[in-house]
Amino acid sequence: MINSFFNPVKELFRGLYITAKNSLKDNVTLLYPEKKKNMNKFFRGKIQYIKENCIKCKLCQRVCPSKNTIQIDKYYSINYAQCIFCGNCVEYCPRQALILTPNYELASENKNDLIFKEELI
Amino acid sequence: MYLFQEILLKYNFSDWFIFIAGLVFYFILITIFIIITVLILVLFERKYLAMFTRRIGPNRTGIRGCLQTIADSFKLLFKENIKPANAEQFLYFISPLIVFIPVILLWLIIPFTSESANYQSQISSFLFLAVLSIPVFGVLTAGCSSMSKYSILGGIRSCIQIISSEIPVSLVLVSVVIFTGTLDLNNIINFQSGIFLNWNIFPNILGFVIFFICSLIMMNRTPFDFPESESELVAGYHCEYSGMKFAMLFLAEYALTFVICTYMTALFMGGYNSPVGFYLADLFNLNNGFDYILKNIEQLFWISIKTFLLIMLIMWIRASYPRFRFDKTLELCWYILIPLAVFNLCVEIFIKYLRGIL
Amino acid sequence: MEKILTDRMRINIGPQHPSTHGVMRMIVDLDGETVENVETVIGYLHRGMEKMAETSTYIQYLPIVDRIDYLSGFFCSYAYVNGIELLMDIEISEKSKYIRTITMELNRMASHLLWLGCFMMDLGASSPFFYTFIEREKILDIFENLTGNRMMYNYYTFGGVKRDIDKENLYAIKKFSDEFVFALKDLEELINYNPIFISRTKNLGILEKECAYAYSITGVNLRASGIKKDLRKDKPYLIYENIEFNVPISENKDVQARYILRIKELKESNKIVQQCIDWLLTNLNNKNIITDVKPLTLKPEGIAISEVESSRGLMQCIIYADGTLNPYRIKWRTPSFYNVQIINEISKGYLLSDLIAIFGSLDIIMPEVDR
Amino acid sequence: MKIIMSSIEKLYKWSRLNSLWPLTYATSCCGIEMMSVSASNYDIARFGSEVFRGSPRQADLLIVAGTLTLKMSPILLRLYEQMAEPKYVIAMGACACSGGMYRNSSYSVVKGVDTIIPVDIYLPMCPPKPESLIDALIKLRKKLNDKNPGGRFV
Amino acid sequence: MIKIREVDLFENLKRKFDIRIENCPRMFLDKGNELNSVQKDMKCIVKREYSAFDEHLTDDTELKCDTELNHIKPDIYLLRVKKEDIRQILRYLKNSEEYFFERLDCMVCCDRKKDLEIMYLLQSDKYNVKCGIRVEIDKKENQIATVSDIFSNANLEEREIYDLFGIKFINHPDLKRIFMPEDFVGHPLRKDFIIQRLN
Repeated sequence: MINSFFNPVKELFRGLYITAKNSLKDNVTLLYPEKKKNMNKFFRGKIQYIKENCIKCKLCQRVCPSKNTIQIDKYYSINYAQCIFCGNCVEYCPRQALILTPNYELASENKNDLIFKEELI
Repeated sequence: MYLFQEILLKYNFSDWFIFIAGLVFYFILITIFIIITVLILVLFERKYLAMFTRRIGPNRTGIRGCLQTIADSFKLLFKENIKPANAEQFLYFISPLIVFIPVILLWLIIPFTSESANYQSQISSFLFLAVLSIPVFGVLTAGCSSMSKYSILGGIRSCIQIISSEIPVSLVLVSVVIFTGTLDLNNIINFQSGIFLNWNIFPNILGFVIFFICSLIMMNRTPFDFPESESELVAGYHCEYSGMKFAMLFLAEYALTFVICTYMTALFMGGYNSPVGFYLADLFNLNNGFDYILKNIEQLFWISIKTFLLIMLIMWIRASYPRFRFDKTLELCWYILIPLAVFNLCVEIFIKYLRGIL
Repeated sequence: MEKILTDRMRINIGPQHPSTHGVMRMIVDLDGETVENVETVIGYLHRGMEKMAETSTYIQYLPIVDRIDYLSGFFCSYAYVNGIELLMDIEISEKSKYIRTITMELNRMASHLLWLGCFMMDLGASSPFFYTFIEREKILDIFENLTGNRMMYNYYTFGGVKRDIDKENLYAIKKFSDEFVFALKDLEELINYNPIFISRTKNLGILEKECAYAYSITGVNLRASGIKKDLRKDKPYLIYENIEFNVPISENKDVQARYILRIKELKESNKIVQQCIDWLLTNLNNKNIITDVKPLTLKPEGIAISEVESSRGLMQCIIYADGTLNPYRIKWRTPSFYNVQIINEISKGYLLSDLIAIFGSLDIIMPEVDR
Repeated sequence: MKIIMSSIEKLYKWSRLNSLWPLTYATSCCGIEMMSVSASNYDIARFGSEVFRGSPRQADLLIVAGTLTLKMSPILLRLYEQMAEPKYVIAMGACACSGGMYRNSSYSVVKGVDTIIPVDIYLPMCPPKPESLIDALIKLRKKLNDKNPGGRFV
Repeated sequence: MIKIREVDLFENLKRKFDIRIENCPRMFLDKGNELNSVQKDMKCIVKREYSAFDEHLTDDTELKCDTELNHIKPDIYLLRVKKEDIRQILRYLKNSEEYFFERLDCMVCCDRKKDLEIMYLLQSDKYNVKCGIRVEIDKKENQIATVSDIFSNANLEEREIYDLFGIKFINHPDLKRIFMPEDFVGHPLRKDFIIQRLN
């Protein structure tokens, strides 16, 4: 009966010991604004459109899960507010006209600078 | 307070005016002192908990985040205070005051230094307990008047909890009073002067443990923080409050923590006696009244160091334990703590008798 | 003393509540503090995944599949991709099988870790939440270097895997799984025998065997009631035959049993990951990770039922394909949809704070329930 | 008199910036990213917004994390109205910005949160990385610093 | 390993109710790989063409011929059952100790243009066998008896099918919408439901 009383008390102190042991380890926070993690080349950040090697085959528009983020008529426009950055278009584009950039700071105050538009002659 | 009244005597005001001016001055002094300690306490808690979980606490404001709680309180000051439609306006408005004013009164009773200007009274330790039970009504009215189911449950829970934890506390107080012989806090502290071996905690270790657990219940700290437990009742009794009223409730809770810790140090760990028996100020023994202030400052230093040690222990517990179940706490109070307190009472009487013989 | 007649209080733990993981409304009839009846209202996160399948082609639906159960994205994409492979009779290479198993087991560990953090936050302890998230961030960093995104992977395709695991990733996984053993030991010491935790979770929310069968509960909640049923052992898919691991079960069917089982499953997954790493490290050089299937013009037909043992239970993806580019109908059998129904059964007569503990122990997340 | 008013205004802006208390509102995948922001690897406590208030009365930053469906929109509206006056909204994730991939093919998803409540900062990417959420918070603080404080001291 | 019984699992079930076996798993039939009669008549897989790239199924895409999808992977039993005696069959399959299908995995409803079709996926742990029971319901009077008292997990399942397909279940405890708000008109997962531009 005795250790049925002292056992829980021992466990309580063990809990305190664990939190103390963890407090001695160094902290793991990434100081974001000053130090940034470097992304490898597979990271799916902002999608960049290169006009030169685009042959306007509209395959990227057909492969994109959210149906009309990429519109190709007089303009080539990508609507970043709607894009889910899944990388399908970059993968299936035959001419590598779209590349992935490791830029993820895309927050903005108004919606229309989230839409990328480029003149297609 | 008495110091201020002597200065007033020189300008020969009428005596009832001196009495009231003294009280008002001391009241303002104490509220400023409370607000400063509470701001430091809130910031200390966030940094201290951050240290436990291997992250950095607030460090954007001030040099290393020291002005963080000042920013919080000013923001709460400027916020719009909302009056919920179906809440009873008068009770809704008055209850933060009912919670906050007694906490300030509690500070008047605690003797911070031997010649401190607190309210000297023969039964100050008992008076402390009496005033401590007034915030219960504030919490209850705050909960029930804001008409949301969560705050009603929170209000009822916290008032049951505080009432059921006051009985073991008073029993332990009786055991301490029997041991020291007086009800007055100053005399209790003088009884414990000398090296730290004759503090009250060593003959009365069981009493200290019971008092510590009950104070955790009274302060709504972590193993027993039922009223504002995030996961169950969304925000407990201060669910409907915003802006200044919420700030008052928030400050009252932290001030209560600090006051109960000072009360514990006064009862068990020799309030302002230095652990090594003599004061640094005696060495200088300058006799032009300056050593009198130096002695007070050192005593103030000792009592705040001991309270901070206790608060660090409480916050350490907050970082590492889940929450009790509500009926288990009541069970703990009624079935375990009260018999233990009575047993502790008998042990104290026996030790007192033994000490009497030797 | 006969029971005091108190009137019922109807409180609803609304959609926006810290402890309902996601958005679910529980209308609870309280008699004082004990729970009389719990009625769950779901549907606040219904995004119409099944209707989207009918209007999008097989490739378009591939990234959407991760969002069905965002804590274990690999399981959903495996269920979908395996269904198509069954229909088209595609055989996948040995290496991609190993890559799929290792990513799925790591994903199971990440989802169990998140569950542990949130469960302890429900019970009131705040520091385990941070410790589990430190471990979880390590797994998410590995996934980010491997697939490009922390939670939405889009990494499996029909017939294999999109990218090969290179050397740094493998060493990162090896380093993680070695350190994980000690970190888990710390967590267990902090929580397992804590008397407050034991008093909060002992014989609470008892789930009987008949009730588990009646509501077709699967996964850890079933194994906590003593029924040894795990798809990885009954119908071994991928490479679970030649990997030795055991499936923990326990008899005392309460909240604590579910907690202990999930901790043991974390250890098992860690063992599986270590065995996979040894095999992958030995043959780094064989590169055939994808069989050449022309995904753009995929035209399967027939009905496919592909099953996978996800971290929450048995997940089935039933595909009606009619030989065109769009699937005719896709039905997702998600385990949480069935775990939600038993809350009313097992939480009668307990207190309000116990209801939160029981709901936390069932490991339910809302996108799986509402699809 | 001018100096006092401008110093009060500066103090008001500074205090509002540094203690944005977010509301625990997390529906789907972005909610998990919001939780990992408040965890210890990407610490939001550094910006003073570590206190996640449960009830909308005391919160002043509403991070709409996750998809907003038809059934949930009246509840979000009520939450927004219950919040005290100087309140700000971050639309986190593609589903909150513009309905995301459910915009054209789902019958029960509201096409963007700005059809219901005014939004201060739009944050695309699905789900946005914890760093991009902290970047959104920094941009919100910059925005509050420049424009007039609003609320009572207009 | 439990002994797998002889070829036709549903011998006496066929005597009680008139059912049509649509798919018999080959692993039972490969006795000297001659296909028995049941296997032969199932081989009718019918093609279906319509243009895949239009975004939404506009209602004027009339179908050349309806789908007779019963080529199922992995091989499980598929039975075609009449709508009236669905309850007796399920109760018989669950309680008779010979079959012991005591777990209803899920109920899959599919809108096949000419009629609605529900597939009950049953699983028996004792004999480690899976079977699917398919029922047709024509669109005019879309009613079927509920099975929520036999398998209690069918309760929410049937409410979901009512919500998304509009099939009414007779004497179901509380038939209400679960996914869509109460005042939502129409049943989304039907083929003739067009996603309006609601914004």
